Amino acid sequence: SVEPLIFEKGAPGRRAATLPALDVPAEPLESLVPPHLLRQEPAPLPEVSEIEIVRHYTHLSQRNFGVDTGFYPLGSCTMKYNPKLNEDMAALPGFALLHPLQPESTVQGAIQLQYELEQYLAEIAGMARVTLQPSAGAHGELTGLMLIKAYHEHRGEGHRNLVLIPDNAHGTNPASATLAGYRAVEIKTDPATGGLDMERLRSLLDSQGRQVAAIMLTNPNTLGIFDRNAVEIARLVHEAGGQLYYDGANANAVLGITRPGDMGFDVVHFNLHKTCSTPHGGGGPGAGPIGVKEHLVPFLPGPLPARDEQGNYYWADPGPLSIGKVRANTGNFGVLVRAYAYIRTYGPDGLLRVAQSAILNANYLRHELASDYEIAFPQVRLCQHEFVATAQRQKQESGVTANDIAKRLLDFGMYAPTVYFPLIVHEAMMIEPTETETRETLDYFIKVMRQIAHEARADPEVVKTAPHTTPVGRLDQALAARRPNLRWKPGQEATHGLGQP
Amino acid sequence: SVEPLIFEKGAPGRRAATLPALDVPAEPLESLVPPHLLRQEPAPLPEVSEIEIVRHYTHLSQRNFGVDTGFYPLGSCTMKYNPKLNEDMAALPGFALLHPLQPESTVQGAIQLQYELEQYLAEIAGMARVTLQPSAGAHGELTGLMLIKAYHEHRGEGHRNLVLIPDNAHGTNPASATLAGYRAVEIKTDPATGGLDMERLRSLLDSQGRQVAAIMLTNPNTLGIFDRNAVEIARLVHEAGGQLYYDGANANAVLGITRPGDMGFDVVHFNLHKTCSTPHGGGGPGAGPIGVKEHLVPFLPGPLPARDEQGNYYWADPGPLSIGKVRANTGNFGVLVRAYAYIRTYGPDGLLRVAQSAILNANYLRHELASDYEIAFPQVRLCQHEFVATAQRQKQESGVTANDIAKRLLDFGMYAPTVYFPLIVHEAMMIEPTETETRETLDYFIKVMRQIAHEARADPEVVKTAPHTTPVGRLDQALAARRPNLRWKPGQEATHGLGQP
Amino acid sequence: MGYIPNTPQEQQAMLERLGLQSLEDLLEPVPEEVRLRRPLNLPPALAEPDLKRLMTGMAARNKSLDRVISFLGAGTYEHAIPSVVPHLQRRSEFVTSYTPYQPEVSQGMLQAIYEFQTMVCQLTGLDIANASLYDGATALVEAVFMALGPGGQGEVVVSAGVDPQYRRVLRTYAHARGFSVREVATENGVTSLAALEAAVGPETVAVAIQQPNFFGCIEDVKAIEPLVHRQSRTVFISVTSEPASFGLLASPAEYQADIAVGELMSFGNPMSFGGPALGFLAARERFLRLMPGRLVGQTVEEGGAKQTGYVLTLQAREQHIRRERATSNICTNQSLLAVGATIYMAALGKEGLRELAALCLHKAHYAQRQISALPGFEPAFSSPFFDEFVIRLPISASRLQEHLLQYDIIGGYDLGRDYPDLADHMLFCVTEMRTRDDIDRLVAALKEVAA
Amino acid sequence: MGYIPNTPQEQQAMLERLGLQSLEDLLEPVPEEVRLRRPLNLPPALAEPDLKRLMTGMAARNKSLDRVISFLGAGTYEHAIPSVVPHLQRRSEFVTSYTPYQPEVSQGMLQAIYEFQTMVCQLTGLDIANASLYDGATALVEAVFMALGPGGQGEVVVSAGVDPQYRRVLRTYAHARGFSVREVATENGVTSLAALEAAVGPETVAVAIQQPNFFGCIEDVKAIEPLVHRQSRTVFISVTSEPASFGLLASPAEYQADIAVGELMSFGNPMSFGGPALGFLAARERFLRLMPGRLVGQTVEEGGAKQTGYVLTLQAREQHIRRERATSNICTNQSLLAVGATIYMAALGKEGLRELAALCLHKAHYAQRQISALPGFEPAFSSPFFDEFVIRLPISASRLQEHLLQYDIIGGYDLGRDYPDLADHMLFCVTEMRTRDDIDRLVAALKEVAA
Repeated sequence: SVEPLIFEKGAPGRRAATLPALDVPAEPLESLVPPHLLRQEPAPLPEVSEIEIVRHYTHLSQRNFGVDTGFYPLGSCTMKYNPKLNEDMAALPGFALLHPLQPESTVQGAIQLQYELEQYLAEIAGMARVTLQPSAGAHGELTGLMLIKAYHEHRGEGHRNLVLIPDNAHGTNPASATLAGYRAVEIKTDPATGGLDMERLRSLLDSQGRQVAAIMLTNPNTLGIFDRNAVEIARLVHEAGGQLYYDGANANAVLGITRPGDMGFDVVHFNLHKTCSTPHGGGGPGAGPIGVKEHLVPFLPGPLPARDEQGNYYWADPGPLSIGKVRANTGNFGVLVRAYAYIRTYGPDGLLRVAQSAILNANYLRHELASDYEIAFPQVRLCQHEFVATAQRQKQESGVTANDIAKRLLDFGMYAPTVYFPLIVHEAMMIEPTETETRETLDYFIKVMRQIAHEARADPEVVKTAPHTTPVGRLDQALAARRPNLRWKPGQEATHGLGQP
Repeated sequence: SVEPLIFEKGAPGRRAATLPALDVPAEPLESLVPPHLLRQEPAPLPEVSEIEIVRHYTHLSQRNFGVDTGFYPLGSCTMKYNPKLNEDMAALPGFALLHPLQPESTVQGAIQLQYELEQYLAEIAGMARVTLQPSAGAHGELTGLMLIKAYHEHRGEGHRNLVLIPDNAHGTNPASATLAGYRAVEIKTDPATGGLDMERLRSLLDSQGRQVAAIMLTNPNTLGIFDRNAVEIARLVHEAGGQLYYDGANANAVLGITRPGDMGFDVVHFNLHKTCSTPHGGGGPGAGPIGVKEHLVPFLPGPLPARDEQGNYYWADPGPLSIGKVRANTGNFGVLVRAYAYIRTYGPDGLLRVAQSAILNANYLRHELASDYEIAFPQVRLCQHEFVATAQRQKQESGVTANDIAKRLLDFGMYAPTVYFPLIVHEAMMIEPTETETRETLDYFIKVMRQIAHEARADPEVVKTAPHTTPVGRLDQALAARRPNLRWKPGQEATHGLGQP
Repeated sequence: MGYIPNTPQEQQAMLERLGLQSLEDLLEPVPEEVRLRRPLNLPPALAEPDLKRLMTGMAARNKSLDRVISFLGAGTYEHAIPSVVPHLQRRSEFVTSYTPYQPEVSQGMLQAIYEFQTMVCQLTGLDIANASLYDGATALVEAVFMALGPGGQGEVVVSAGVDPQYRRVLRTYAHARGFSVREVATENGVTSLAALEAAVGPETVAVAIQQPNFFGCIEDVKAIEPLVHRQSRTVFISVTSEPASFGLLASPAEYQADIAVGELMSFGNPMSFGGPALGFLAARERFLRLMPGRLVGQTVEEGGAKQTGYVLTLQAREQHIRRERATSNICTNQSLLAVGATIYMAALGKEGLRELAALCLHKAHYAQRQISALPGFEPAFSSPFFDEFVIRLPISASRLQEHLLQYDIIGGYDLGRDYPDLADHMLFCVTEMRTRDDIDRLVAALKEVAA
Repeated sequence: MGYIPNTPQEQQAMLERLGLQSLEDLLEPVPEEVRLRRPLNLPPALAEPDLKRLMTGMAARNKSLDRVISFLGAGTYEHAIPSVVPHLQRRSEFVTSYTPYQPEVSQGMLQAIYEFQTMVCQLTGLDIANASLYDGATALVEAVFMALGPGGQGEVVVSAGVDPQYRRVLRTYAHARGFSVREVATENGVTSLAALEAAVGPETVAVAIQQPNFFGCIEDVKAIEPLVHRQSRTVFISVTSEPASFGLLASPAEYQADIAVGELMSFGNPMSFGGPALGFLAARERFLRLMPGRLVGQTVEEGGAKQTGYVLTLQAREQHIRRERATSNICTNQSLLAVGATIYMAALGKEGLRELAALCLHKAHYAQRQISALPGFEPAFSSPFFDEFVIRLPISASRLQEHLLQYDIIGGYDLGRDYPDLADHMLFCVTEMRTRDDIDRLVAALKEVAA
């Protein structure tokens, strides 16, 4: 069954929200606002009652899959359990009902929380200082590159215009480089190790080292492989005068095990909505704090939380070298509160255990799926928190693709892995179980994946036409792009199907 | 798909909730508790992790239908929209986190709320005073009968041992009479009017009037018919020395239109979880305050909220004639907070509009369904907030029963009417739409009911085997009663079906 | 207006369909003589933001337990509610559903209640449990009705160690229904075995003992049981209002109770000024047909699939079927609280329950030792206790309470309100929610009034 | 431990299946030289009740807006959030889902975003809108990128009436990406038409004007528009941080804006110290292929049923497909806040939006009249305003703020922080949340410092 759009519900004059009565004298509108600046056509928002709203969005929620619904092995997205406790903390009126411009004396707890969270993240990353301002991972990347740019310019090396990026990097890396005014240069993966092609790196640095502003690395990378050359890469790039950027999307694998700072990185971003379990909210909000080494601290955006000798917290100006600001106010505070709760819940031993358990779960799945699916870089004995399986065997044998397998998984009450990524692996299925799944769930996933492999041989149509049990079947993506319909308009053909109003 | 029991999940040593660390010295257990009074076998509660709990109860919720899911025309249950605002008010720490025995100075707002709510309910009912203590409608009935008993005893008429109850009364009425130490005497419905059989009442009062303690009436009654003889009934019963009890289950029909007190009743109970929109919670909690006329006030259970001359609120002792207490503490406060919010949201005009709209919606459905279904007491031109349709025509024509129709409705995303009640109507379907449904929803219900009537003629099997789209099909009720399995036990056959852990 | 969706225009169209002119026409069946021809005398309607302002203000006039340190127990206990509980319990599919009369679309609630029934059996060790009752006090009454049987008469013996409110409720019901209640005194904070022995006779249909009792003391239920069961038909009812005690103390089954009742509100539900509460009732198998209230049973589909499902069962006991011969008149119960308690108990788990009990026990004993060391503050009893204890005060309980309130501390319960011989005695409760620092602050405040 | 379900025993069994001995063995791929051979220097783990105590305490150190009367706006507005909004927005199926890459099980979020895109178009009058951006400031930056086009260069003209924070963010991005920003002064609180006319030239790729502007003043956008569009390729970007104004003021489409951006957080989402916020971006159809971020489109099933469904579409614009040539690098956006705003706007509805705007307007004007009547307090500008206004103070803004805090009042924003020539000027905001009594209390407190 379908759910009509909210615009297809209601009737003229219906209303849900009530507003306070006007308790002050009202002057004629025209005496307050010049008539030519008044709105001619009211915004045609829906006219619906409260019960219609409640049923509509309840129905929509029931047509959506989340971590609370089931297993979500979406590679590189770290879809771990989102603690309810952290939701409650963020919803406390003392946190949720704060205006960003309140006098500092009235927001001591809020600044303190951010002051302490910065310190925790700096310790976890092995960095000197952290800014909590960026709103998401990509925003952190861009901010980090801006810092690097400011640093080079300050040193009179503003000519550096290249950012080296491995071919297995997240799509945000090259896009961030462009937005920061850089040119992205791709470096291939070494087919032997799954790590960076060191030959290529050396030759690039030899030929264009003076142009290189930075290299952006994810370690473990999107193949789930830890690049053992990290320290050597750092040495080479630093020697060439470049900076090292650590994409923290995969930080769930390194908590308490190793630190980007110790590997030689100069900048790192966190995805708190991944590593620190803040919920992804169907696409956001997230938070992408970045940590930096001492030499980059003067360039950080401001303001920064600080504490004076009396123990009072305040917002400190970042100084004259600061790049400025990358968003209004100071960050996605509501997300930061959740991350703070997360770190305090686990403590040092717990965070280490998080990473170890995530790695164990990934290796367990990789080990058990290897009989039915090809594994990318099988020569690497142990993966980190994720790994890449492929549908290459199935594709060859019966034409069943990674996408088909993804769709078929939905029929079993699970979400799908990230498919066709990283781009360098054909028919890739990038699988990240996270530490919060039970062994039973992992075993169920293995069982279903084996069953699908069996179906691909015995009855490939059932896989190719999947999903079969979802609220809608496969949707026509091509049509959506060819004839974009991005908004409802009056007179638009009604959503069809018999549905309860 | 099925959802396994929580006992079938988890593993030894798993755990969700964490408790504070022990921060005081601990003496050996045996030195504090005599060993023979210590537990030998720990309670074998589940051993499950938090993510398992979250998914399990999320899945269970998804297998449950509520007002937020769709139309719930369950007669006499007044399943109206439950405002989210009222939920938020009840959850305020200043209301939710109060110990019932706190010093009065620390709970002024809570006592004030109850003091005011009492006054509102007394005004709505036309009564002198209200007690908020009863926890549900049936509890209110019993409390009311206890008051009547105490009243008669106080007047030296403790011999009165009969309670007159119409044959269309809720099942709780006779059961409450029994618990109050009375004998229930049934009075038939007048087939001409749908009201009480006045002849029978008169003859009963003639023959056994001196034994009659009270009559319990629902007006409008469970046929949705307003008994026009209410005042006459009151006169007759009062003349015989009896008291009049008003079952408020159907009070949604009378708000601001008429008042039980004005009709001559001495006691009335409210079902706040019906009339005042507090959610029913899958079976409770509710609240069943009762209002009484002046002569019954001395017998009310205590304590009662009161206010002194300085405007301070306190708990007043009920005096020596009080029946005592009918539950611990002072009532279902959390439910009362919601009811308070409800009454303050609507105000006097709004409450009248609630009743009028509920009556309109019921009459609209009754009118539109009359072409396909027999209506009980069709000679009554207008029903009140509910009415009784029947499947008698369908039963005769094709063997399709009220129960079949109820099950078939579930396939269309709606709940079923109350079936086989009142007992005096064969194949009864008691339909109460409430005021909070849109015309579109009513029209959809009409359309589906007509379609089912059509199916009953054209394809009765589809109705007789319904439901077809629900998480489970019709369940074997007889087996459940014949071989009661009321709890899980270790070793019990596992819930079968492939389900995600 | 409010939550009525249809506009006056739409209502007019519907009225026309009925051949009517106005809403007033609909009211024709109500005789003019009883029509209320004036607006109800109620405050005017409030918009949502205005109502929130009003009620938030009223709430702020209460010193809620997030703003004070409380040592109140006496039947209502402060236990931590893990965040998962309200998040799941408040799922609107649970909250906005009715009693699950249509099981095919109510499996969620039915299965949750089946799990609740199982957990109550696990706590008490008994065979069967129902879907909930209003509260502990009315659960005790229902247990007595079970012991009496339909139309049965006799006497119920109740220890003075049972919560005074429970006893008051029992007496209220006893008067109406017609049975007698005899109370047995306590000695050193526990039921006097001699008095009990003297009280139990052939007419005794049931004996009710609270464990731990109202004073927090641990009854020697192993010694009490033979005195009860000496009369072979006497039903031994155990009452528990502090369910944390199930983590350490012998279960009702272990001490041969026949029926166990009590209060489970503190497991996962806010105390909400004492209500809604959550009465539970468990019993031995033989009481099955006498059980009050809802029972959920497991069954299978009628058709071929035979998938497992859950239904309300044995409804022939209930008021809507058996009417005046029902085992109880209860209809609406406390289902949503039962769901909360179920989630809570799942979260706490087997080991957590034991840990909870140990925390309460040790913290209460620490507090008792510290308070007892103050001059003028003396333990009233030497019997073993769980997480409550009685202290004789050097000043009146009400004066002490006032003193403590200055420090945003709420002391214990004033026992003089119920036990005249225990004037100037206070019942202190210490659960896992009180930190050592909380206790030390109480002790420091008490010290100021120490003799 | 924490939220890791598997016990050490279970993990051991899984390790054995891998032929490993211990968790440590799993870490073999990480070279010893970079291993952290000490515990992280972090506070130890806390149990849930202890963490709640700690964080509730930190929250209590903040004077949240339920405890004070605030007249702060300046980009972040206090509007009532109807209870339905969080109840529905926080449904865990929405909260715990990822970007809807698998549409078949993500129809709920996709449809809600499609509704959001539609409502943003309804507010602004423009043709298309995206699924959200981080906040109003970065939305302005993204609009400028659209105007520049891929690799494009040029100058952006921005009014000094645009939020200073937005301008600071724009300059930060401008420096990195490489384009220039020219600011145009205001006069009597609104953009100087003469200065604007002088600033716009052939190299001007875009002009950004805020409506109502940072001072709360209503710009004469009808007079500004021809000055912008005199250069046929110059893009007119309108910025709105107070969306209540859409209820009364001419829509961006009505004054011929090409792109409209701004902040919608205050529609249904708590202000949460300024984040997460909710940037919106709407544009004319011709900008479709230049749009940043997610776009949800309506389509139908592939199979025969052709049921309606929703998908992420036109992804060829985005970073994960087009990489370095993407229109933006945004990936994670603010979807859940968009859901909140969607529910809010549905609840408010067509008439409600107008009513909201009128309430804000009238209450702000009442406050402005009352304050202006006090000696020493003078309106800084005579331009028309919406729900914020600037007052010249008789004492410094910081001293006034301290004075007001005694009464649990937070005054307006100190404009001297951003505009040196407006030292001792305060920007007061009055929304529907302030009652007349609130305003009168402010005025009474101000009176005490009046000249």
